[in-house]
This record gives sequence, C-alpha cells and structure tokens, in this order.
Amino acid sequence: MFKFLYHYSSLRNFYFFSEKLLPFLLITFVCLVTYSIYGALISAPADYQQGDSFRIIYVHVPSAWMSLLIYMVMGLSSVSVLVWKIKLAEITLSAVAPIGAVFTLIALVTGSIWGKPMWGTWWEWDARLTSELVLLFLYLGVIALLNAIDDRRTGARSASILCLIGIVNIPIVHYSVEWWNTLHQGPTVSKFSSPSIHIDMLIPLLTMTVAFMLYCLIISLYRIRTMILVYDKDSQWVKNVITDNREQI
Amino acid sequence: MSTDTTTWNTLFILVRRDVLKTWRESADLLYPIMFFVLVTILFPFALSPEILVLKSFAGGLLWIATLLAMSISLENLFKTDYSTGALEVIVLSGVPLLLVGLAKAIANWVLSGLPIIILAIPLALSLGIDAFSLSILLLSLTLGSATISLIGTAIGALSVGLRSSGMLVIVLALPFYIPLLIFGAVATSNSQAGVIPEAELYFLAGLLALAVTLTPWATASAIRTRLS
Amino acid sequence: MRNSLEIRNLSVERSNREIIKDLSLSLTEGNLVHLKGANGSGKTTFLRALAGLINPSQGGIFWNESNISENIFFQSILNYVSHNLGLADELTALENLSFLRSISRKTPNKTVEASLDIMNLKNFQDCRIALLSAGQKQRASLAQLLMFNCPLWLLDEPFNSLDAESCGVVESLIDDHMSNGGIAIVASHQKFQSSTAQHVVEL
Amino acid sequence: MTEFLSMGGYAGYVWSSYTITFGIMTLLYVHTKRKEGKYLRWLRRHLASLEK
Repeated sequence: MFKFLYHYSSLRNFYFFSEKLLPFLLITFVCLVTYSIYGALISAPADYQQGDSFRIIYVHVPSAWMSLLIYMVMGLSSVSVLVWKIKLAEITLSAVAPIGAVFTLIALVTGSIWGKPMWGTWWEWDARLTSELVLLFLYLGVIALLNAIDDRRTGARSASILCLIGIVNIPIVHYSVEWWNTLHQGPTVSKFSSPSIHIDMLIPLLTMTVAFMLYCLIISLYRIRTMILVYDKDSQWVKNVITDNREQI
Repeated sequence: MSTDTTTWNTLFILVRRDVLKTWRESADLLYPIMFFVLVTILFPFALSPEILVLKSFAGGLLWIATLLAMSISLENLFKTDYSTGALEVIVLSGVPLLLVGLAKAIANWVLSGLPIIILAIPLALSLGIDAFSLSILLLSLTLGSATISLIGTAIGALSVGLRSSGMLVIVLALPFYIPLLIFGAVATSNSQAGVIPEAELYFLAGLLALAVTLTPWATASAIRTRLS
Repeated sequence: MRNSLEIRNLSVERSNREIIKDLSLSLTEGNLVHLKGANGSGKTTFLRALAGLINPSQGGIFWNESNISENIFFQSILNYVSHNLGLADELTALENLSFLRSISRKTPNKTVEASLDIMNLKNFQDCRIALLSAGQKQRASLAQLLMFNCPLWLLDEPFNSLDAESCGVVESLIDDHMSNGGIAIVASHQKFQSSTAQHVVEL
Repeated sequence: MTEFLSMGGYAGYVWSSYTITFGIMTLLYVHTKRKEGKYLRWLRRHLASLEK
C-alpha cells in the first residue's frame, strides 16, 4: 500500500492522476447535489416541532462535518509533512486550509440563521456552535501563519506544527465548552442534537454530506494542481503542460 | 563530555541564563506586570464600583487579565536570541532541543507568570474575593499560568522572526487558552459559592500535565524549522 | 582513521529558489577550503546546510561515510561560527562562553579564560557584549574555536571587522587546526594567508 | 407552488441559508478557477521570458 501512496505523492504523477479523476468527480457531484437538494426541500417531511425551518439542517450539519473533516485532513498532511517530508502534503495543507475556513463560516452562518426561529436570537452560546467558532479561529491561525512566512518549505512545516497543536486541542475545547455549557444552562438536551430522525429525513442528509465531500475534493484538487504547477515551474514536465495548454485555449 | 551534563543540570543552566538575561534588561519584566494591573483596573470603570457586581466577575476578570498579560511577553522570548544568533549556537551545541523548549517555558513562567500570581493577591482582594476563594484562585492561576507559558512558548517559537510576530503570536495562542479560561473562571466562581471545585482543579492539573509532555516537542521542532 | 567530509551533488533551497545546485566536494583531514562568492550567492546557506541546520532538497552530506541527517551526534564534532555571532547582548563575554561550555556536548579544550586571553579580550571579559566593539564581539565569538576541539570548522566571514593583528591571531588558529588534522571551510571576502594550500570554491 | 415557496412560514430562514451556502460554494469555485487561470497566464509569461 505504501508503495502506491509514495508513487502518487510525486507531484507529476498526482497531477496527471487527478486530471483523469476530475471530470468523473464533477459529474457525480452535480447529480448528487441536485438529488440531495430535491430530497432536502421537497421529499423530506416537515419536522412536527420545528416545521420547515428544520430543513436548514441539510445545509448546516454537512458543512459542520466538512469543517471538522478538512481539519483532520490537514492534521494528516501535517504528520506527513513533518515525518515523511512529502512535498504533496505541504501543498495540500496550504491548499485545503481556506476551504475548511469557508465551510466553518457557512456552518456558523447557517447555524445562527437556524437559531433565529428556534430561540429567537441570532447567536446562541450553544456548545456545538461555540466549538465551531473556536475551530474557525484555529483555521484562521493556520492561514495567518502560512501567509506570514515567505519560504514555502519552512512555512508549511511551521503551519503543520500549529495544526497538530490544534488537533490535540479540538477534543479538549469541545469537552470544556460542553462542560461550561451544561454548567451555566443546566443539562437541557443540546438544541442541536438532531432528534431521532425519520429514515427518509436521514437519506438527504447523508447524500448531501457525500456531495459536500465531493465538492471539497474537487476544489482542493483544483487548488493543489495549480500549486503543483507553480511549485515545479522550472521542471520540464510543467513546461510541456503549459505549452500543450497554450494550444488548447 | 564536558562538565556534569545531566538533564536537570542543563535545564537549570538554561533557565538561569534566560532569567539572568531578562533580569539585566529589567524593562521587559515590567510590561506583563503593568499590563496585568492595568487590565484588571479597567474593569471596575467599565462595570461598576459596586463590590457585589465586581465580586461575581472577579475570577473570570483576573483570568482574562492573566491570559493577556502572559501573551505579550511571548514575542521577545525568542526574538533577541534569534536575531543575535544565540539560538543557533545553542542548537549547534548539541543540547537536546526538548530541554531548550522546556527551559524557555519555565523561564517565561518565572519572569511573567510568578509576578502576576503574586500581584493577583492584592487585586483579588480589591475586587472583593474572600480568603477561601482567593486560595483557590491562586492555585488555579498557578496551574493555569504554567500551561499558558508552555503553550505560549511553543507558539512563540513558531512565529519567531516573522513580520509583526508580536500580534501574530497573541492571535495564534488565544484560542488554545479557552479551556484554561473556562476551568479557571468556573473554579473561582464555584469557590465563591462555598463549594470546593475539585473537578475544575483536576482538569487544570490534567491540562498542565498534557502541556508539559507535548509542548516541548512542538517547541523543539518549531525552533528547528525556524532556523532552517 | 582519517576523518572525511563528502558532499555529493548537494542542492539546497532557500525562500523558494534553488540557491545551491548539484555541488560535489570531498575533503579529508588537513584540507582548507576558501569559500568565495558574491553576496547572496549561497555561502551562508551552504555552511548552514553543512552544519545540519538546513535539510538539503537533493543530495547529501556524509561525515565518515554516514549521512549527517541521521547522525544526531554530528553537531558535537563541528564548530560553526556564523556572521551573527550568537552572543547574548545583555550578558558578558565570560557569562556567554561559560554558559555555552557548560551545556555543550562538544569535547572541551581550553578553559574560557584561556581562550579569551588568547583572543586578547582578557580585560574585557566582564563587560557586556552590547558594549563591545564589532571586532571585539567577533573575537569573543571566535573564542569558541579554542574552547572546544572539533575536527570540522565552519567559519562564516571570520575576518570582517577584525584589525590586522587579530587577523593574524585567527590565521594562526586556523594553521594550528590544520596542522593537527582538522578540516576547515572558511567563507570570506578577504584573502587570508594560511600554511596549508587553500582549495578555493566559487559559489 | 407558493405554498412550497413559503416553506411553512420559515421561507426567509430556509431560503437565505440555502442561498448563502450554495452561493459561497459557487463563489469559491469561481475564485479557484479564476486564480488557476491567473497562475497559468503567469506561468506562460514566465516560460516565454525564459525562452527569450
């Protein structure tokens, strides 16, 4: 398995491998997202308590999951930057960080919009929303550090150390915020724990999550491919790619 | 091998050097202390001179002041050593970098953590904290400030020598202090309500143990990265 | 066993540019290299890569046939004096050097006082580094060469801001080091005399 | 149809959160593609300058 991984971590192979993969990913994403939107807005029954405002869950929860998933991906690439010094991991780290920050932002915005009909306030210091806010600052920290360092190699290594410190802190922040939340507001059921969802409410949620995953993969592949070209701009294979590319456009 | 290079001895020598170095330039020592007192004094103006009001916020308020005061001294923790090249010489002397990271954290704690804890006594009394919760506050501050110093040193090592590294280190470090702030403030407010907050103090002690074992690794690899 | 330092098609990256491309060099005991090159031609980067501070993007550096990145004790056999001298301004020369001596894992040689005396800083040893002149700071930093005996010396601009008399002292230092079988790589703009032949490398 | 649009009285919230989410996602897509184009043009100029 490791041989396979190492083969695809060379920038050239990854570039051409992702070139074949992208069209397929795009098509699957488009179909899946239309199906999930249809499922979320039309076929899923309205919630008996919250009525149709419940449909915001189909957007809020997947983006919250994406923000966490992308931070885990960044943690993985941080380890491979520090331990195996894989160049592709350095590029993935700086390519994927903004996408994670965007999804955290979406999760926060949709979370507060969903909060308005339920609690009447735009911002509710709910345990999960607050941890999401802290996660946003972890992302902004990594992005700020990446931009503060001009040298790509040391920049990626410093950012991956910060990312690993962040990874250790995510569970700590999550549980201390839970502790703080239950302490001050009493152990009510957290507003966000989705009630035992009916089966055909659940399907659109899962398909939307997979659609979001595909979206993240597509966007990060685009960004990684661009950075690969800039990274290896002096090598021969990039020159060929650029010259062929010039004929097409 | 040169003279007695047991780990403790090297650690002690590293800490003594940093403390002596900053002690000579004592202006830097005053900044965290003055900042801590000033921030705490600002709150009564903002809230109200009423003791009852201040009492209920005293724990959280002192903790926030500690967090901020200890973050401003992070920037020049490594800066002078990095610019004069002393950090390079230490790295090249073959001393394990874990010790350098730990020694910097201890020196930072001694120089900015300890004076803050000592100053917290008069300030807490002025905010109307009774004797029992003062002892809890001091205990939680000691545990917390040590963890703050450890995490701050790691983040300080990451951003040494960068543009505007002063601002950067504070922005990067504060999110990691949130669990400490939660447990510290809750411990004091519980103690004011007469309850002995063992759980919060255990959590603080647990976070300190985690920080002592993990952050020196981060500081060591941060130093190596910044020097390359 | 004669010490050997081999550099096999080394290339080092610095701020996204390849500063050193495919450099190969092999040195054994008694070799003295005079590293020349314009500013920013990578002299310091090359020395820092040799000192193990920077990981090369290609190629490798081998000390007695073992790659220095795997050999964690490599730092204890080299003496690297860089152009920013590595002495804390607030401490005195004596404090700085005795601190270094007490934590260092290198094999000790002369005592701190003796080294400072040879660099004729005897009566300046208790004055803060910040108050010393550039030449005196340079000499204080070069005293490290005497305090430890390491087979490999990496000197970055040891002669700038030194007066003629101190240059003489440093040159004799290098000669002694060469005579008892050391290797030295000196990056410098100025010419310097040395008893052994200088192998000039242009970057 | 209007009943569907009103979303059981929560039209404002549901539609705003959907437009925000998918709006930001399309913006990110457009930004990424534009940046890719920008870098490709820069690389082409870089290549041309090398050949001269």
